[in-house]
Amino acid sequence: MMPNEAPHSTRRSISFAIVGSGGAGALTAGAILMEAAGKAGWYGIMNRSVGAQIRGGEAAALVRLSTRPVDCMTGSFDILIAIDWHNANRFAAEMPLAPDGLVIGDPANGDVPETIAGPGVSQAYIPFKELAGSLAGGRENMIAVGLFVGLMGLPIETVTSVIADKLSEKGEQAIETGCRCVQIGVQQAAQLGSSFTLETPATSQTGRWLITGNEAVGLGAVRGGIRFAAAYPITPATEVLEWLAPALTKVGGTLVQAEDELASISMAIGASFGGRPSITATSGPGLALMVESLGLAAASEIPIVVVNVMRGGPSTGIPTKSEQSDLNIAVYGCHGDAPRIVVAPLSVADCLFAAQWAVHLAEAMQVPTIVLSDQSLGQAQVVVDPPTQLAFIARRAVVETVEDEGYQRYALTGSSVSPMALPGTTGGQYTADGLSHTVKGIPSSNNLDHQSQLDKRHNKIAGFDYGNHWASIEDNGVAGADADFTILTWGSLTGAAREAMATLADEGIGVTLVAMRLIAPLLKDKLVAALEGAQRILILEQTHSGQFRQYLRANCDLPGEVQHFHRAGPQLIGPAEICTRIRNWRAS
Amino acid sequence: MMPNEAPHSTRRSISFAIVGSGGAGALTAGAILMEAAGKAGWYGIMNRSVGAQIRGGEAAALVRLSTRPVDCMTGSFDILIAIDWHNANRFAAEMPLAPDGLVIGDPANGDVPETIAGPGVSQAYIPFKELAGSLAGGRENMIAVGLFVGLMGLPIETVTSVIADKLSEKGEQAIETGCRCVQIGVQQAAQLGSSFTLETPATSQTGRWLITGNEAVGLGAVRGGIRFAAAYPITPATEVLEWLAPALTKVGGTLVQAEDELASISMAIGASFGGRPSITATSGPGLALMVESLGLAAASEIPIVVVNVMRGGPSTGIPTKSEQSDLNIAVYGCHGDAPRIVVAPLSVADCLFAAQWAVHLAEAMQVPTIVLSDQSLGQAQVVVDPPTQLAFIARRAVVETVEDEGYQRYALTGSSVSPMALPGTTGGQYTADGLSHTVKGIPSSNNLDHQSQLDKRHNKIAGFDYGNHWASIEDNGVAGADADFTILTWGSLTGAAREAMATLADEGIGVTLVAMRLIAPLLKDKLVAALEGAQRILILEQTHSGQFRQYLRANCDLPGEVQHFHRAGPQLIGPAEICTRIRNWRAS
Amino acid sequence: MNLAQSDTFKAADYRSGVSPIWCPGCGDFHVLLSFTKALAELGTAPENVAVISGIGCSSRIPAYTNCYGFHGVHGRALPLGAGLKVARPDLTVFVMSGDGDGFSIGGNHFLHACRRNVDLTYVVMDNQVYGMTKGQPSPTTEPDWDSALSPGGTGLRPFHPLVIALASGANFVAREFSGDIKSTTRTIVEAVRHPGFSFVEILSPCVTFRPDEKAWKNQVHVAAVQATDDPARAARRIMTDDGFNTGVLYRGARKPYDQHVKDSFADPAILEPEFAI
Amino acid sequence: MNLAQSDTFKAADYRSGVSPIWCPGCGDFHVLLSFTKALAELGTAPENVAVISGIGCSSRIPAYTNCYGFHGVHGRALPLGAGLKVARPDLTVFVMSGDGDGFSIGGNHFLHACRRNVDLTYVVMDNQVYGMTKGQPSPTTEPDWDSALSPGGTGLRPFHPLVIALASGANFVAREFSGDIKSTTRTIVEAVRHPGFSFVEILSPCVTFRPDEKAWKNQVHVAAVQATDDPARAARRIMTDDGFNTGVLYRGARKPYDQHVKDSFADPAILEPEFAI
Ligand SMILES: Cc1ncc(C[n+]2csc(CCOP(=O)(O)OP(=O)(O)O)c2C)c(N)n1
Ligand SMILES: Cc1ncc(C[n+]2csc(CCOP(=O)(O)OP(=O)(O)O)c2C)c(N)n1
Ligand code: SF4
Ligand code: SF4
Ligand SMILES: [Mg+2]
Ligand SMILES: [Mg+2]
Repeated sequence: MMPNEAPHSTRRSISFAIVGSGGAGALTAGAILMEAAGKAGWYGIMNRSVGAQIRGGEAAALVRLSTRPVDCMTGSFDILIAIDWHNANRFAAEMPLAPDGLVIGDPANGDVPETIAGPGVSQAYIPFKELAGSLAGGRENMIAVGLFVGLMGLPIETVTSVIADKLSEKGEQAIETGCRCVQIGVQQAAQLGSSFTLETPATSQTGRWLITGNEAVGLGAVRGGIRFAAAYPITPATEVLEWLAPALTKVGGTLVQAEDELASISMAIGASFGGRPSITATSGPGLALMVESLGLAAASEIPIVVVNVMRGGPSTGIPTKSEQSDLNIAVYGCHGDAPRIVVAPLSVADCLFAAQWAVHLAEAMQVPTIVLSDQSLGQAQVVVDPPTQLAFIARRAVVETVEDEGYQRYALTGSSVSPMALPGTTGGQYTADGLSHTVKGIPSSNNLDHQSQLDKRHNKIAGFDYGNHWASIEDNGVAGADADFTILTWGSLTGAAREAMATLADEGIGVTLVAMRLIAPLLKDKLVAALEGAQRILILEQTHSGQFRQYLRANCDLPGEVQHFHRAGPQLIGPAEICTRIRNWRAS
Repeated sequence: MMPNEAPHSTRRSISFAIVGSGGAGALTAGAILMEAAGKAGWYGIMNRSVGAQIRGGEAAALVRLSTRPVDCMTGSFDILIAIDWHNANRFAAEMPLAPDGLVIGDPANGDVPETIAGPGVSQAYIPFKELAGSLAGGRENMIAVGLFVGLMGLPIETVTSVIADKLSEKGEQAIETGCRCVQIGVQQAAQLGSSFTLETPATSQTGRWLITGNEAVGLGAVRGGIRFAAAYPITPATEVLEWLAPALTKVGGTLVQAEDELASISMAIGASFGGRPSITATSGPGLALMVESLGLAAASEIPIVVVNVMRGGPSTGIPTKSEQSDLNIAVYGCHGDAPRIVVAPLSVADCLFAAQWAVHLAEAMQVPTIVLSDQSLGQAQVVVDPPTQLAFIARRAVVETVEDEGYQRYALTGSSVSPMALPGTTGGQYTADGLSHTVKGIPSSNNLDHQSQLDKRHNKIAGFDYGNHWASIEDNGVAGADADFTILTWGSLTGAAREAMATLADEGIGVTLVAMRLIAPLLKDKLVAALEGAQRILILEQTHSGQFRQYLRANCDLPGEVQHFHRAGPQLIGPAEICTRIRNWRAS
Repeated sequence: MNLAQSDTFKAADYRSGVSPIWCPGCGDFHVLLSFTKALAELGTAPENVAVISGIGCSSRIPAYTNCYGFHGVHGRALPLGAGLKVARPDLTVFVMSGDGDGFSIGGNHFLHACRRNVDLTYVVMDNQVYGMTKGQPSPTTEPDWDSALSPGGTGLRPFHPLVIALASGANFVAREFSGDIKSTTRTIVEAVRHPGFSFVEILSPCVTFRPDEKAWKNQVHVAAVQATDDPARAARRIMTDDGFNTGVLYRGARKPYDQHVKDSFADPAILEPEFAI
Repeated sequence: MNLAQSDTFKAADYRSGVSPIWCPGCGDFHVLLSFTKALAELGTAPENVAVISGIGCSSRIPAYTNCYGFHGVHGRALPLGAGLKVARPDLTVFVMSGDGDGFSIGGNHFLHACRRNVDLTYVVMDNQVYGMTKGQPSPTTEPDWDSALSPGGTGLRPFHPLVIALASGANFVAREFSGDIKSTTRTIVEAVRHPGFSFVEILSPCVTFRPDEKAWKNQVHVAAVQATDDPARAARRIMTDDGFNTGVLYRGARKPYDQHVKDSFADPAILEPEFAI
């Protein structure tokens, strides 16, 4: 069944996947297409999926291009090109084809596996291997690039220039061969015909950015004022650290590689005690090791930022896949009452905002702050408009000079934030302490000292003005009686919720979104106000036990009817499922 | 104002304190009185309070004797004897005197400090130093013992025999001098007269036990089947470990001293993997270090028991004082969804029950189990009736023989508990893993494997039959319309609640108690049933932020009106305060 | 499969059906081979062997064996193994992990395991890199090895596992190269037979992130001097070696840890008299 | 109190008004004295000195000084101090803790601090016991020391801090006795002046839980041989010493860690071009 005669209409968004075994270059192909599309004026998002093999296993690039900014995949794919079928079954579950989708294989590799070819899905065969073999140094993945270029109607010059750039180190010959392969692919596509042409982007505006969530966290942190990082690598957070290492050196800061997470968080606390805004990044197992010192930072009131890029849990779990199940440990995971800030980015691009805001909050309140990103944000790459400059910069209350002997490091002030003396300040000497202490920091087991310092640490957070950044509150433009659904979610599921809302808008179903960026403290009054009048609230989260729902419930009553859509990773809750939920609810 | 002419009525319960600076022997005096009273048929409880000084600082023994079993101090003291007044102010806050109380000082040390002598409190002066000095080797604390013996009417022969026992190593002379001092004290008491005579105990039954909460935890654990312990000392949990060390050796087990808590919990997991029921004990900072491996135990389904004796937090906090603020980390402190069991003893004596039950639960469900004791239980010593034998013993489902190659370590069974193959069992070989895994334990990032194993780990706990041990549900015998208060609490505050209920019963105020022993999982249905019809619920907890209340709220709705009485340590919520709360509520 | 019936075992009897996630050419394949050969030579039934690991490419090894295995968390393999051996002295216990797992996050347990001298064998597959997390410097990495996390190199003096083992009291210390199956097999056998804590460092190339390590096969050489039982002498010798000496370097005679859980237990009632008054 | 005005400082200028919780006679009083004397000799203003510690009796020392202090959590003093020094190279940084804090729970950071060679001075008050938790064996405790937690003794070989320091790459290694104020003061001064990571172990008796250690004052003796700059030689010497040699045992010349935070910063905008397409 060749899609030769398919009607030639354009699409606002196309999702495609390219898969192959190790070394086949599927990921490179995806990267070339993303960058070219971005240069040519489209937006995009790309995820990678790799097998258990450290190297040499199967790999897939999952790409979505659109005329408008996109925050998530759609959940199904329009086109899938397989350079080979190794581990097709694993991919089948991860990348279902749309009902009118197209799958392309190499006839040399046999038929499209049944798990992949669903009903209604078109199939086509292109002899990648043979075609690549026809050129010295020819590569199958480049033929695939050409196929996509042809099918979607990307401008070939842009693709060529990206290839020239990417292969510049490999020399003229490699570039030429690459471009030839692309041309061959384009020709093949022309023979197939296409119902997958992308709409022309509104403006052919230049200057877009190509950035991953982990890089965006790093940049946001440095913009916010971070100058010291301590590192212990862990999937899927390592890229935050690897990006920060040279970046900090460039701006005059530094990154230290620590022996473990106990050391990395301690180094960050030490550096921050010295007055330098400090960060570390980790994932669940590392965060678990950090909670003791997180409590120290809370008690001694030393600001630090800990980025936690969540993966499947518990324990070692599924290191390469996403989940939102570190909410509990982030919010509750200290012994004693140790209030802290927890901030979650709402999209890949929002990673920058969230991280920069986190630095600002940590420093303003002298409190440990956790950025709860996850694998689906951190390791995804997007084409976005360049982010604007934000006003959030580290502004810590410090004492400049001390006149008398009365300096109180932990003074009880109106804001409950006490100006900090940095080492080197004459007369400001004090000892930071995790023991219960007096206003001067002197150890005390006195009842009133304990109470008043606990109050202080609670109040400085509870009384802070978080502006309207605590959540993103959005509607889908459908007015009137139908606007009776509210999606209440947090972090990375925001993209799927937005996508679902757009779809439901087309059906005339009004949906309001409350996507929480500030997880702790939970601003109960603001949340209740935002939900006022909500009839039906759908809570969305990617955890097995429903941690987010429990956390909300612990703090406030939700109005109206509440449904709860939650599940563990690795299968992300997608826009289509959300739509189905809401449609069914509406019908019930 | 000498209490010479006070009416000579007896009391069911007397609380007293004896204070002195380091070396004064206040703690020894308290211990002698406790043991003697216990031998003579009374019940009792004793706490210690020491200053910040490691040694040589002020110390106080806080004792309560009664004709009935007692689970807590009353909150105020009938008699206070001060060998000296060092740091009187600190003690003033900790040991307020009852309105008709008596304070006795040494005239050589000056007047009773104002902070101690409240209105209505009687004062008396005894020249301890001078009297002790009149005997070679005479000790002031022994004079104080004699005073108490005289005032309360303890049988002097019992006291003498306890002294003979305690000083047996110091020789005949020391014993004789000690007894002489006691006699002098008794004579002094006679001159004072007394309104503090203890009621004669109902039976002069012998065979009572003298035991601390930390020892009771140890004994309960060994009775439950624990044969391996790993140790890293920390206040106030060290005594659990120090008791276990020789005890385990005696029964054929062993205790290993580890280099840190990361090692201690790991050793316990390793030993349990080998089939030996295993334990470790710690306090907040140590538990914080253990949460990563707690998650491993949850994911790999290896039973272990972790005793956490809570102290003031966060961070190093107040190591020697009690608080209930590790509830959050115990319940929520793992990355990912890692369900576990959390059990809290309801009294010093219940430490044995809770620990033994914890071993049973851990082993039956192959799940990490936390015993949440606290300093006020662990370091208190009680005189109690010998505990009965309990049926809870470690009974782990193991496979004895494996016939084919199909052994599934993580098989999905009806109970969701999978029989474990212990090393040495032919054909049962498998690899325990913290990675998401298949039923055979093979690493898998497959969606369905992840989900089904998460379900299993949730279900085995949710579906278990905890009998009626999940809580102690009690009333105070007041029937009818007035029985409209319910106290909902957990762990160590149970004693104060019971005491308050007894007082309120005398006033005709009916109170029901729901004291939760099983903290996680929260048996929502049972709790809701227990609270059915409750009009006014008073939630009691010793935390600053109200962790217990939040936890309840996260899981279920409470009926009726709810009030919440909570505060951080170190000042424990006492029976009198609870009574006041309830009386005021009733009056409002 | 009732292996206890057979008298002798072949290396293959110690392999499970699980296929390794290792990259083709990874040195750890050789370690697995030597390890199973050593087990065959020792003749211990697979069910009486436990293989305990942490996290890393190397730490995946337990599942590839047909022994009891525990793939624990990162850095904690040694205390897992010690707890097991103390509780079950009848088992032959191996702890196997990598240079990151063992010397970075797990460094403290290494120190104290050497001191404690529990009778088990610790095999570290040293590839001088964090393989699993895609190529960061480990404690044994050379100071000038360039990587994303440490551009231009860490500048730090490499950690010297053998010296630390000696200084901390390990009872048996050896270095092997994964490519030398015969010698590695023999040394593992010897390590198991030697009482107390035996440490075997195996240089095991990471072909993916340290392709330069393929050259190791030309650099390693059998230790020029005989093993000694004097730790000070062994330390001095190793401190000045080139990092490529192989063979057994030290055999000590310290008494192994001897406080084990027994097989039969007394009634806990014997503990009660102390509480009676 | 604007001390920066004065030219010289007396030891007393480095003392705070907080009174120690230490038992009368505790060796740590002497350490505090030597420490403040050393600071006076160094002449660094108190506000430019930071004293970082963990948890234990010994770790209480920061609050007793008039310097900036950090009383952190148990075992993490070294990374706290390293983070501070890397972020604020202008400060004189001391890390001061005990044998439990430093060698038991903190052992891994000790290894890696020696390797990393950040320019700070690490003082361990070794009393061969956990004082704060009332008398359990520490890694440096003799194997036969009886205690509640290890009845009859641990039976374990004591940890040898100086050897481990040498084996891990510390740049300056010394042992002192707290009772010898003069020598301890001099060695602390020298340790600070020596570049890189300097380690000073001070034998400091715990009079309460180890009253036997009062005899140390008769046992210590100045090192019989001169300090060396050859770690292998130093290691051999120390491995066979009696534990009571005092003085500077090793002075190394390794380059200290040199990646510090600067005083002035570039605009982060310079990082943005890499993202533009
Ligand atoms: C607590 C924790 N921190 C970090 C990680 C991430 N991590 C997994 S393996 C590894 C390094 C492994 O290096 P090595 O032990 O040398 O093993 P190799 O992969 O080189 O064989 C790291 C840092 C983790 N799993 N857990
Ligand atoms: C994580 C953690 N574990 C255990 C403790 C309990 N603890 C406090 S101090 C200490 C030992 C201190 O020994 P050392 O460092 O030798 O100091 P010393 O008191 O002997 O000077 C321990 C185990 C703690 N505070 N935190
Ligand atoms: S990354 Fe390196 S260590 Fe890991 S499997 Fe591949 S070659 Fe082996
Ligand atoms: S317990 Fe020992 S170390 Fe601690 S203060 Fe007392 S004498 Fe010093
Ligand atoms: Mg490695
Ligand atoms: Mg000590």
